[in-house]
Amino acid sequence: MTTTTDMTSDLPAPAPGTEPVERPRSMLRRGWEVFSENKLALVAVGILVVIVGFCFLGPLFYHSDTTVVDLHSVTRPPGTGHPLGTDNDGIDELGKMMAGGQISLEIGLAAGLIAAVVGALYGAIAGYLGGWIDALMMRVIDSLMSFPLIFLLIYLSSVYGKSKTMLIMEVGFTSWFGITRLVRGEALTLKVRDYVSASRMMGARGNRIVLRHILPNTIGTTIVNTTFSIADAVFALSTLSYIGLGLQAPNNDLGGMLDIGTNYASQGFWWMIYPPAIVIILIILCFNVIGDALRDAFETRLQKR
Amino acid sequence: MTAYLIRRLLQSVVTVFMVTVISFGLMQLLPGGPVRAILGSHATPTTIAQLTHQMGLDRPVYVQYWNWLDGLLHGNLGFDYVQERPVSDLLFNALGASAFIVGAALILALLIAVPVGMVQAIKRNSALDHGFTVFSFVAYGIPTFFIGFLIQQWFEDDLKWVSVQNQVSTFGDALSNPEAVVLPIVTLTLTAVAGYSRYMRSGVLDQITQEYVRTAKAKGASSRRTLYAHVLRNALIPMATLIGLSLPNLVGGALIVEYVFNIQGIGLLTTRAAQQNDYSITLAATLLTAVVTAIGSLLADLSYAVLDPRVRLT
Amino acid sequence: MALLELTDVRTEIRLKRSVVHALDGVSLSVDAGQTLGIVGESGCGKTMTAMSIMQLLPNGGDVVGGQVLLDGRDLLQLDDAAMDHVRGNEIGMIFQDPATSLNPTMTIGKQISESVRIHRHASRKEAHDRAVEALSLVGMPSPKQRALAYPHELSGGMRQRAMIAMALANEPKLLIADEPTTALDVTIQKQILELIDQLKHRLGMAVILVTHDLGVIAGRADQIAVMYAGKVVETADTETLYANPRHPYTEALFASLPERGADSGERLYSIPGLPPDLTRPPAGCRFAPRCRYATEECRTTEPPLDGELPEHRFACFHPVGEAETGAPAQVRDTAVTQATERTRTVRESAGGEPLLRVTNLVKEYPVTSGLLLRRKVGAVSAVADVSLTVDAGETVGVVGESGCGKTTLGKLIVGLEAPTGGELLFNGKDLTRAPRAERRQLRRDVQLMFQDSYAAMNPRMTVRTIMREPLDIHRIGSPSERDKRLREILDVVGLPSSALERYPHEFSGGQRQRIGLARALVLQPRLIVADEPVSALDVSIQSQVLNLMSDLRGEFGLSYLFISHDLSVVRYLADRIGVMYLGKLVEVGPAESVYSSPVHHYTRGLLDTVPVADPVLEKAKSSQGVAGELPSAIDPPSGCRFRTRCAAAQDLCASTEPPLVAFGAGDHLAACHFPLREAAAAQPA
Amino acid sequence: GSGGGGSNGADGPTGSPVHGGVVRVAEAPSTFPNAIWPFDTASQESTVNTTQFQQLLYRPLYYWGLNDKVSLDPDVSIGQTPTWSADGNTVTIQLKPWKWSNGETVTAQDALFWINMSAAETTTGGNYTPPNTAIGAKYFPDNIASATASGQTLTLTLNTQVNQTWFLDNELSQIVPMPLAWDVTGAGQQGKCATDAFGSDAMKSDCAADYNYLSAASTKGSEYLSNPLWSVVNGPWKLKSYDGTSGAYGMVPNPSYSGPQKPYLDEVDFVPYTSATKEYADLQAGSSGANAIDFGYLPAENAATFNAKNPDTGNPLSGQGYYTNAPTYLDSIEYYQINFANPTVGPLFKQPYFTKALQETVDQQGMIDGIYKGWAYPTTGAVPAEPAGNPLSPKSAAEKATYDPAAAKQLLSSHGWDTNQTPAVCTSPGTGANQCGDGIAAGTKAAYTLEYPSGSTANDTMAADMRSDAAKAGISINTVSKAQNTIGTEGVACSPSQPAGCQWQALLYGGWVFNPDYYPTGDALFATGAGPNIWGFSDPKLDQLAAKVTKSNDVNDMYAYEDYIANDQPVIYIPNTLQTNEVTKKLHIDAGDPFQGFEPEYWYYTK
Ligand SMILES: Nc1ncnc2c1ncn2[C@@H]1O[C@H](COP(=O)(O)OP(=O)(O)OP(=O)(O)O)[C@@H](O)[C@H]1O
Ligand SMILES: Nc1ncnc2c1ncn2[C@@H]1O[C@H](COP(=O)(O)OP(=O)(O)OP(=O)(O)O)[C@@H](O)[C@H]1O
Ligand SMILES: [Mg+2]
Ligand SMILES: [Mg+2]
Ligand code: NI
Repeated sequence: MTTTTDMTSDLPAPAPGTEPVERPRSMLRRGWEVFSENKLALVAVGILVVIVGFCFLGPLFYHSDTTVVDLHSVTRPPGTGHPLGTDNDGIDELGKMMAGGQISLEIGLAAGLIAAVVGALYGAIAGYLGGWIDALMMRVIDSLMSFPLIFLLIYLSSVYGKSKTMLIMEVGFTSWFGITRLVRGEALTLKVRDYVSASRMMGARGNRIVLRHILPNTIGTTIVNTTFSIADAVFALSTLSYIGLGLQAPNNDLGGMLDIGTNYASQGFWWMIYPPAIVIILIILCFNVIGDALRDAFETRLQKR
Repeated sequence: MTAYLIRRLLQSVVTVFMVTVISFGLMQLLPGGPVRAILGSHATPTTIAQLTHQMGLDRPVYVQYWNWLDGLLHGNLGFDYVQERPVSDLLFNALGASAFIVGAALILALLIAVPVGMVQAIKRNSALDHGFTVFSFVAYGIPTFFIGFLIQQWFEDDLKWVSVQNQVSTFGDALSNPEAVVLPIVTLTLTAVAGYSRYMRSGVLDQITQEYVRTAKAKGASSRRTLYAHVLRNALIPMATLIGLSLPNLVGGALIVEYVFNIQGIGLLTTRAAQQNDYSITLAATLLTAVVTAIGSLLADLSYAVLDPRVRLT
Repeated sequence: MALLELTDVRTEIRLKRSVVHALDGVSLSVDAGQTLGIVGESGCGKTMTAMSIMQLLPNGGDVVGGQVLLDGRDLLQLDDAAMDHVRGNEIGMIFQDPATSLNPTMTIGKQISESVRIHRHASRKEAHDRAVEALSLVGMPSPKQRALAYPHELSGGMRQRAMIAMALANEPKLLIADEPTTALDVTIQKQILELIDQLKHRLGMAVILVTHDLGVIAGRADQIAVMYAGKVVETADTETLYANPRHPYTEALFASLPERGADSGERLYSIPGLPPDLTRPPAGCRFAPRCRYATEECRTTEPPLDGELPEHRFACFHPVGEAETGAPAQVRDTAVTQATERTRTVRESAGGEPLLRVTNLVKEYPVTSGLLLRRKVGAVSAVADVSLTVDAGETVGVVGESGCGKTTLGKLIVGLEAPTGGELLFNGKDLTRAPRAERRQLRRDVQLMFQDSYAAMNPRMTVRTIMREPLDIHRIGSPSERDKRLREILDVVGLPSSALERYPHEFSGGQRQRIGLARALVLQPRLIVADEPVSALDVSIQSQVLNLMSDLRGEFGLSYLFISHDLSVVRYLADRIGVMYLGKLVEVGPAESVYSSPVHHYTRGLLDTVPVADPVLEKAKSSQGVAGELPSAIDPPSGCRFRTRCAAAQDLCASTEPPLVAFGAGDHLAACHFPLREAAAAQPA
Repeated sequence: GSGGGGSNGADGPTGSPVHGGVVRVAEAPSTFPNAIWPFDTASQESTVNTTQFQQLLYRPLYYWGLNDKVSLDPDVSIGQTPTWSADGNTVTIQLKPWKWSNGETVTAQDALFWINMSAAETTTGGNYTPPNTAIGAKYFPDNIASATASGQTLTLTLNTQVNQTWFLDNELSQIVPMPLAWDVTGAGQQGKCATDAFGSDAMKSDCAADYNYLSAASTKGSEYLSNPLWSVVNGPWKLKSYDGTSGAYGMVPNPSYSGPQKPYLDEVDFVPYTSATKEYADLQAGSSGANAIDFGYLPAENAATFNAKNPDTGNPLSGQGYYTNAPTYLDSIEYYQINFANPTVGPLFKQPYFTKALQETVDQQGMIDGIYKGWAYPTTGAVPAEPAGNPLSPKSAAEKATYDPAAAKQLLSSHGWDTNQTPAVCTSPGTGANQCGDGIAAGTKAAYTLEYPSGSTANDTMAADMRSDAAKAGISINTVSKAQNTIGTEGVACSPSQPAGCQWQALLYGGWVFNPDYYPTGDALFATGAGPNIWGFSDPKLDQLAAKVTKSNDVNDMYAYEDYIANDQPVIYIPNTLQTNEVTKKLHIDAGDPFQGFEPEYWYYTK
């Protein structure tokens, strides 16, 4: 160091440069700490892991054919050979739940992710551009949000079909508006943050600002709301299936199983109703609880503890 | 404030306009075009050409849109070629029951959720709070149709508290057959209470940590007074916008309870039409509900403006 | 017996996993009609002291020991209802930020009368009348109408007046003011402090004035308690404390003040390190880790709060200053005042083209209205016809009240905003009209240093990415060269290169400000526009940054445009000073000249307004500073914009705008029709 | 069934009838009438439209169903027994002087109005079968040379030899007299269809003008009550309310009904449901509520195992005040249609070995036991085995439904299919005995799409079972559920002249109730080009045999047709289901007639 930058006087003071740059817990660590304090969220993660394992790994251990109808063993109560009984097609309920859960999860996750990507980008761009374009883009969102989701979904699925890919697109299409709004709101405040000004002053262009500065800082919002939109997607999908506008047989998701099961309610065939219902409720519940905990974690991120 | 009101009004005019544009777009995007969708896959080229001309679909898009919009403004929602009836006939018939259910559920839900959320916030982290939190999470996590199913099972089939055999389709029907609509309303209310009470809870919590609350206490106001005179009002104001935002959800929920409880409202009509690939009804119903919810949010926003003095200057 | 007496008060805040020992044995007392000042760095427990008295601690907070005697009654023993009766009735309190401390959906009249209704059981009408009365007491203009206004309809100053009216509505015996002016402008600060003073005399109450500003307290307090890390480290009457601080912490605080170094040109002292973490307070003297006199004893044993005289007590084994005998204090040369000579820069270019020439710069922000088509209905005149030069190696300070256009001027210069009119010549080339490539090049030579470096750094990026961004954008050098450059610069600003891998939130405020400066330096600019670079910092850290800026100026031949509302800071660093008022540059000239013999009434007022950390000077001030509030920039007053607040204003001021004319030697210019001193004979071109 | 019906104990209470009361009838899920004019197009021709709606208002010339047998009920018919001229070329019919509700008498002119209309509207009329010139077969009205009306006397001269039973059962049975008030071409614009000479050119255009107006008005549900056209009725009932949105409608007695058996009840309301589950839920609420369903149906999944002796055995709703009456054996066959003319899969279906294999994979008995709990019986051929009264040949009487996927698989592999994969793939194209057959290229997959009505768990299971069982033989069925209406509109005729209608591959829409073709000759169903034969089935030999039945009075000709079609596979047969009714215990209803009609005029509450 040159003398001019020597900030120490002749007094016995430690040089500021050697001040302990103490390394506090990293942001992720701190987020995780907040998250993990939430016992409920941990339980939710656990349950979700179990459900995912059940649906995706279960079939490796528990073999059952979910395509062969056996009319000689329909609606059997749980017992040997069929731990959860059979359905009206004589198909093993446990095996069917694994398959149904798989589809529900796959569509839910895929749709949630589509929503996240589209929503965050749209929101960040609208917020960044501002002015007329933003106003226009947001009016589009406003009007899309005026449509009750399920009406829109019903229309889309009846028009564009009920295959797995189409359902992913359809559910995905209807679930990004919320994320967009929030991200756009954040983008509006982020774009006037000093660090964006700093970047602009250094000559950065719009794409750099959106991609490097605005989007990364909305990641918390995006992640939190993706979690919620996954829950919503699973919810919407099950509803759609329940009213017969979801996946078509023989691909049944959990909602479709409930559709069938509830027809047998008065017969007391509980095994056709409650097991799939519980799985679907748990999936939605867990994603919601996790989203809630994530929100807490992200919000307290910069809070001094 | 008038400036705000007018701006908000215009904003929602734009929104409603967009709603029509989107609906029109959806109609245009029907695979094979609207005519084929109406006539079905087996239509012959001549009948297609005929109907295309009859419906004016051979004209430029903006003319079509204009004609269509003009029709809308005159209450003409198109013609349903499956049921061979004007769509508006079908829709307006079914609107009453839905409106009744949504309205009743909204009011009930608020009456329950506001005090519940408040108590939760005040008794934060108490057993009561945790209990309600669990309740709202669960109520939020159970698909509406399943809540409806359970309620039907318990109250109608097992406990036999109500027996619902009436066909309800108009507002008057709903009013004169409370038994027929009580369970659907309870179902819808349950789902709405879950959302509202959480919002109210966090609203109150937000306000409680505000500095003006500290000021009120520094004035010597008791906890009660602080709560009622200061916190509550400020926490309630944002609820107004929430109501607006939640309207589409509520209307969507109504569709499901109508389906489950066989209420001849607009939701059931839509579902049935969709099952029959009767696009004109589905689309018109979707459009109609969107417009109604857009107007609903407008009203909610306006009430927000009336409630919050800060809005008046902007 | 004192009106209020705190004995050994201990306050803890229970967090999820730890306990903050916010107050650790605080003992204080205030007499009726007296003002007790509490000062200290941020986080030292000032607010907690106030809140412990009021028993309005945050969630998890609890007074775990000691006594708070008000008129001999221990407040800690009272039940809720009884305490409610004390609050607002016997003790009134005002808070830092009047914007958030008032209920936004209730008229201020209602909020004031609520206090009256609670304690006096008055009728609605009586309470309202009392509220209006209280509002007029605090000098609220047209109190009857204002009582019906909502907080957002009032200016900051008026809101704080309303707060005071609320606190005083029941004529309490004690008023606690927690940083009552921190959120306000200097001119308003002065008015509010005056008001509190007046009311204290009028109502004969005791006041506890909490502040971090040694200047504010100097002219207002009778007694002062200096706090550090949850303890009172020194307490004395104001004159004694300022003249003869005994605790090294107090001494260091004074030594950090830029006004102390401004005239002498000395380097400022800065206290190393950070205050301790109060969840694990160190044993012994809490200041020991940062204290230059600390010995082993200090680190193990807690010094008692004691002193030669009971009126002046301090908690230190190695007191500085003069041991007192009761005779008037003699100021002794302490180690601090012997600080090394500050490196004064030499101005390179006398004559010739200045580095930056701003000519008739205008910036107006359109004010829009209308429904869908937003029509322009007016303009905020943020910067109006400002002309200014910055020579190479020169530091030009810009001061003025909040909203006068300082930041806008800075933004215009660095190119964050496009000017509405005027010229910006950098090195003789027009910054706004130069061809794109050249403009990019020129821009590299002008960098901005932000007020809040933390806000200016993307929290999701490491310091490396943040600092490299300008190099990346301008594609300078290879990646390894870029890294090398970063390390060099970090070295220059005194940070280890390990800092590169860290995130902004892992640094202290002072360190962040250094990183901000380092980033500005990465492109090797010639001019740095520094917008309030130290106003968010505690004095001790502020001095570090000021020292660093001053050092770099010499090393890199930098020029600064230094923007601040704090005259003492500007004075410390600047060679020349420009004073802005409502978008206009009303006076500009060499620092000494502007300070010692201001020409413009506004400059004079501003100088009088700024509190100086010297009780003698401060109490001697007679002027009221600048009266009134800053008019709206949307429709600025005609002619001289200052005329609405100027005592010397005449008709001429309303009709004709005064030009900038030279006063005296050098380039001291001012725009005033009725200047405080005569204009120079020859006017510069 | 009319007349002596009701003797069966399972018909409910036997107390003496009470006059008055309202009966609420549950409609099948999402099924309700949508055409009021008793001149239906092919797609309007459904039991819901004709027998549950139009026939309550407009009585046909001849009314079938006596004592629950396939038999004409002369009392309830407007027409007296027809008298034939000796040469068998002229038939004379006397109409009873019944009254229309507007006071006019039902005359021969009214019947001629219908005949003229059907002669003019051959392309739109749902019952029309075009003449088959190759085999010299002609059907109504092409087999009429002249038709004249005079007062109450209708005289028809034929231009061909006919089987008189067949002519009465299948041709005259179609005629529904229409009031002259309908002879209009617009509101208040008199038409001439009723009065034009039969077969004249004027008749064609005049009737077309009437048709356009009437057929449009017939589907305007919102105007059923307001449009004066539909207030003129001659049946025992008249329309009280109709809601085209929900499908609810109500009937009240027609005071001017001239026939026997005037209604006891004050009103019959038909209540729409979107799902059987909801209907069942309402039944569970009990029969005593103010808005209780008095006549509902038990969804298959809720039924107890069928006990033919006492259908009420195990009735889950006994406690709710309902009894189950003896089920009606409809005069029907159940099947799903396979599209012979579909360009993709038509060639497959044209191979008799393939359709036989397909039929072998249908486990009718499994479905009857597993899905319907015995409330069904197998369809064994083109002539219903139940109810009594059908001309069954000894061979077809002995026919049993078989289920043998292994045999089916064998059939395919022996015809050049690689059945080691599903779908099986044709590896040996050609027309030889062990080759895939005409029109099937190498690599063709044994796969097609079957659309079936949604909303019923039983249907879902049946489709799943057929898919699953067919896969065992290497045939891949893609099952798709759609609303009944959708399937109805999709399943329009497919023929070379109407290629647009050939999109669908297989449809489960519903079987065939032999009404008004009460004599199950198949000419109105399986003959080439027959109106209902939208699936392009065409077998020249079969056409000949069927045509012969229409001409000869010899029952052996009928047997020859039956035995031939038994080895043919015009459709894929599935079980005939028995509807499980749930009837309020106080309500007497006799077993429904075999033609799926509702005859609420026979219903009454007992004391
Ligand atoms: N709500 C709280 N929860 C936890 N710790 C708190 C809380 N409020 C204050 N503290 C801690 O208590 C200590 C004293 O804080 P206090 O607010 O009294 O400081 P201060 O001197 O008023 O500082 P400032 O000048 O920043 O207002 C600090 O260490 C602070 O971190
Ligand atoms: N983007 C903007 N749009 C409209 N008006 C603006 C904008 N930025 C600043 N202004 C207005 O311009 C005037 C000058 O603002 P500026 O921020 O330059 O003041 P300042 O002197 O930096 O104040 P402070 O001390 O509060 O930072 C103010 O009246 C402000 O309201
Ligand atoms: Mg504080
Ligand atoms: Mg500024
Ligand atoms: Ni009978």
